[in-house]
Amino acid sequence: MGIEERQMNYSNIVIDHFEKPRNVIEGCDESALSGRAGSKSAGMLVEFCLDVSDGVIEHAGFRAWGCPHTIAVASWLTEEITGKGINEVQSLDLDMIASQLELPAEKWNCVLMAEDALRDATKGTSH
Amino acid sequence: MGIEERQMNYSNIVIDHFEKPRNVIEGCDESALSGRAGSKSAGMLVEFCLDVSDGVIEHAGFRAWGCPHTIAVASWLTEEITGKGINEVQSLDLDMIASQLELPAEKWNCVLMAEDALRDATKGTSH
Amino acid sequence: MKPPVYMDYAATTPVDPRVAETMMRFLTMDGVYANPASSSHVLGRTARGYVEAARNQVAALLGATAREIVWTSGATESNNLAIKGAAHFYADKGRHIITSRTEHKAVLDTCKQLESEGCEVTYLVPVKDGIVDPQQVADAMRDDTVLVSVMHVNNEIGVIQDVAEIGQLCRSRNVLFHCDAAQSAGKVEIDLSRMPVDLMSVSGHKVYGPKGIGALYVCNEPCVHLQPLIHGGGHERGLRSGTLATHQIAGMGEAFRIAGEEIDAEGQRLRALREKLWNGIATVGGVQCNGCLQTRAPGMLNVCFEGVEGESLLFALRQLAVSSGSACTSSTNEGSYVLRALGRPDHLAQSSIRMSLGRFSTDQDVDVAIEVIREQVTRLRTIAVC
Amino acid sequence: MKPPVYMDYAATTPVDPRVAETMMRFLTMDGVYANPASSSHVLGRTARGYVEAARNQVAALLGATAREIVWTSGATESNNLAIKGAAHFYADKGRHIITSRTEHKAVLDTCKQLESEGCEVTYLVPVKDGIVDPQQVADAMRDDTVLVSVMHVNNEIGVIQDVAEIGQLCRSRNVLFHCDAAQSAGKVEIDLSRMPVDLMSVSGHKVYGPKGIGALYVCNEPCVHLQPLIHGGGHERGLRSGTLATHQIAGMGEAFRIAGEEIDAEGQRLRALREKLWNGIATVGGVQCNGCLQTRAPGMLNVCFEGVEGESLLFALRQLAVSSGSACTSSTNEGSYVLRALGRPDHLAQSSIRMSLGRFSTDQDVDVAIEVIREQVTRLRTIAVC
Ligand SMILES: Cc1ncc(COP(=O)(O)O)c(C=O)c1O
Ligand SMILES: Cc1ncc(COP(=O)(O)O)c(C=O)c1O
Repeated sequence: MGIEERQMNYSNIVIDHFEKPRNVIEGCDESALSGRAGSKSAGMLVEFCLDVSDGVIEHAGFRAWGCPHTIAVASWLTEEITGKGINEVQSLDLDMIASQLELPAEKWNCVLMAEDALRDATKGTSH
Repeated sequence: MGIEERQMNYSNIVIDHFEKPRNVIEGCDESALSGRAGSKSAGMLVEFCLDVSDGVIEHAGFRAWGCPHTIAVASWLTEEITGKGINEVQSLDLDMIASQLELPAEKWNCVLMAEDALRDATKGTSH
Repeated sequence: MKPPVYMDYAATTPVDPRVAETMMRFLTMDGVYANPASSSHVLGRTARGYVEAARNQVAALLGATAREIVWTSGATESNNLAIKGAAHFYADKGRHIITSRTEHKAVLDTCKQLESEGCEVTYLVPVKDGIVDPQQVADAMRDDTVLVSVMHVNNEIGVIQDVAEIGQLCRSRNVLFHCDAAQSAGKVEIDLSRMPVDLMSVSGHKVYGPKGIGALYVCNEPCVHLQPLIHGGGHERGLRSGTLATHQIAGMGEAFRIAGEEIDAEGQRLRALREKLWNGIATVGGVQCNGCLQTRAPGMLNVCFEGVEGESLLFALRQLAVSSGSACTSSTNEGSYVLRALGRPDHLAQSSIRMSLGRFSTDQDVDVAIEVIREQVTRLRTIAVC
Repeated sequence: MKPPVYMDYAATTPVDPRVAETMMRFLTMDGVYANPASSSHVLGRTARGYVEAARNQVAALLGATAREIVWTSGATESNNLAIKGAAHFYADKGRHIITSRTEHKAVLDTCKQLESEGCEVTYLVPVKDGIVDPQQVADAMRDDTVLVSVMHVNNEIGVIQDVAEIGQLCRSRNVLFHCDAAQSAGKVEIDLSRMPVDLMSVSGHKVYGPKGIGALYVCNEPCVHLQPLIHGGGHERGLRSGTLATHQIAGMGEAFRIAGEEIDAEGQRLRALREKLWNGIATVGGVQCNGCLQTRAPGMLNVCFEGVEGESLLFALRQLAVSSGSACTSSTNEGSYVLRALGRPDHLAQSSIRMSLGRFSTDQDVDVAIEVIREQVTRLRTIAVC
């Protein structure tokens, strides 16, 4: 009897970003915008680092401690927001992100946490 | 895996007498001594019929309703007592009978019942 | 010594070869051996999938939904879980239980235990043929009645109770109804989507599945609650903890699937075999059939022979593997309590034998049985004094 | 996808091929399929013989006598039977129970149930390495203490409790002692002829036997009484009713026989494999072993990795079938209650994995595990923010 992969909670896109996370950073330059949200006791911790020029994100990087979805959401967002204006980032469509990554309902808080971290990074900027 | 006959409560001698009971009678002549003991509600019923001449049992027959041990004990006794004097019958060695027939302890009452039936058959005779 | 002809399918059945093959695939290193509770790896999740597939198979035969099926170690446990579980959970509602004198010991002994805990139990005496009249149940009901437990097919005499009628009655009085269907599942049609039953016990090994696995149907609509019997880990939605025995469950699932597929054809075949057996035996004279001949499970026949004693009969018939009374009680020597409840005098109850035919019974088996019985009953009667 | 390397022998074991072969001989029409309770025919009596032979095999491994072994559906049921059975039977003597926080859920949930019935339970917190100090037990004892339940080998961290010492203490205070030995039987030496234990739970499927079968040792001298959990028919001297599952019992018997034969050599082999695994993993840094490294069952290792999150770790290691916490609780997402009881902070408890090696584990399995763990833990740490 073959071993079949049964109902895993991980979509292909989550697995892809978990296995090959994009734009992982080691630290954040003084000149960049950085923000974080969450804590280990909350089960996840996300940090973004944005190189911004003229209100446009030229490069986005992240680090994250959390479940595969947390890592995948943060990784996916770094690609998504590069080239976007900061004000666009402040009004992300969370539902869209969750459905793009095929998150199970109980994992939507990963998106919220990532959003909080982005807000934290951009909080000093005008809008 | 072979089917093995496991610990049966029936000795070979009991099986032999149960399968081929000796001296089964249909009824009892007026001239013979007849006696019975037990009842269906007691679980066994034994009847003996003895042809006696000069105090000696010339022929013994039985009928019995009961477990295989009851039938075997009665059958075995008809052989055992043939040729014996009536007074010998009145002092049978019950332990000996039980051990000859390899009766399990809980079946000794079969011997007692048979003895009662024999006593009943010979009760009118002097001793 | 040649093995006897097996006529004790009501005590247990051999496992169907298809079931045995299924079971084998869940045992060793090259099979699905992981713990279905091990959700942390794919091997565990795979095992879990098979458990759920089997749950569907069992539900399908009963006309239930998968989530209404709780795995247990057999119908004995199912009966205990159903009766104690309901009595304990609904203790505030009342402490009165109604059952019948001809239930299986797993029901009767459970009720006895509850009596020792302060419950009151009414034991109905079935009418002559072994059938409980629904009116008897109605008459016994009180304001504090919480549960009625009446079996479907009786394990000794094979008669079929009017479960639909009794269920209807219970529902209309808002009383829970448990039915022990260990002897009927896969043999007599059951459709819980139309029968108002709250709790139903079934077993694997009466249907060519493995021993040591069973299930309890727990109705979801209306929703029935139970206090669990076995705690720890919260398996089976908290109703029955313990590692799920994947090979046992898959085996029972396959067995129930096969039974459902073959129920009609097999029922017809067994009814014919039983008719032939009964007609053949009856010619010896002084034979009575215990329980109603019409309303009975296909392969079951229970007869008593006048003028012969029970133990001698059984030994004389040792070429046939038959049972005197229920398998569960035949290790004691007393006459069957079921037959005594039907009013048979002790010596007749005690000279009864249950012959139960099943999937591997042949026409030739029946021929042998008729011949042996005629010969031996006649022989024993010759020896017997009245 | 290639099946992962199985390192979850503490959750369950595959059945040994010799056991599977034994089991097969009790299933189908050409095997010993009859009901062991069917004493009315030779097929049933034969089945009974094998049940008793298996009872001897289980008793032999434990240093017990056959009549002290009661068959159950697994260690979960054994634990329930032992603890509830004793608490109910000896309720007049007292209502206080002592156990530990790191017991299996089958013990803890059973105790919780008894609390809801009015018992009082003291939950000892083991000292740092997961060991219960017998002095803790002594200090917790009261005049109304009826039962102490402390496991032998812990199912999550593998540490071995000082059962002999605790047993001695209980006996001297005239308190019953139950020990859950599901994880130790066949792996760590047990000799009940010398250890003062009143009740001991064991399971088939932790020892290369089938799932769904277990046993409870009930000490005969001094004689321990229990109120049964499952009523009906009076099997197992009234302590556990229900049709005996011959194939399961014979399988467990054979499994225990093999385990006894190989316990020393296999223990040595597994200890060496585990040492190698631990040494290999430790080189990645930031690794802690949960529970005492010295006093532990041969194949068990539980480690936590600093700086990585539990779910990601488990998924990154999906090439290995390992467990986070006990199999029974890993379907919930909370950190292991056992590790929390040992004082591990939540995020560390949660990044723990249990690797349990067994009979079919190879040197190569360990090599794969070391490589995968080093690679993935390093990778996850690169992504992680602190
Ligand atoms: C009517 C009935 N109920 C319950 C049982 C017990 O089932 P199990 O053997 O699965 O425990 C049986 C059979 O023994 C039975 O015939
Ligand atoms: C220590 C311990 N006790 C009890 C059990 C439950 O045993 P079973 O799976 O046989 O019900 C297990 C395993 O699940 C265990 O590890």
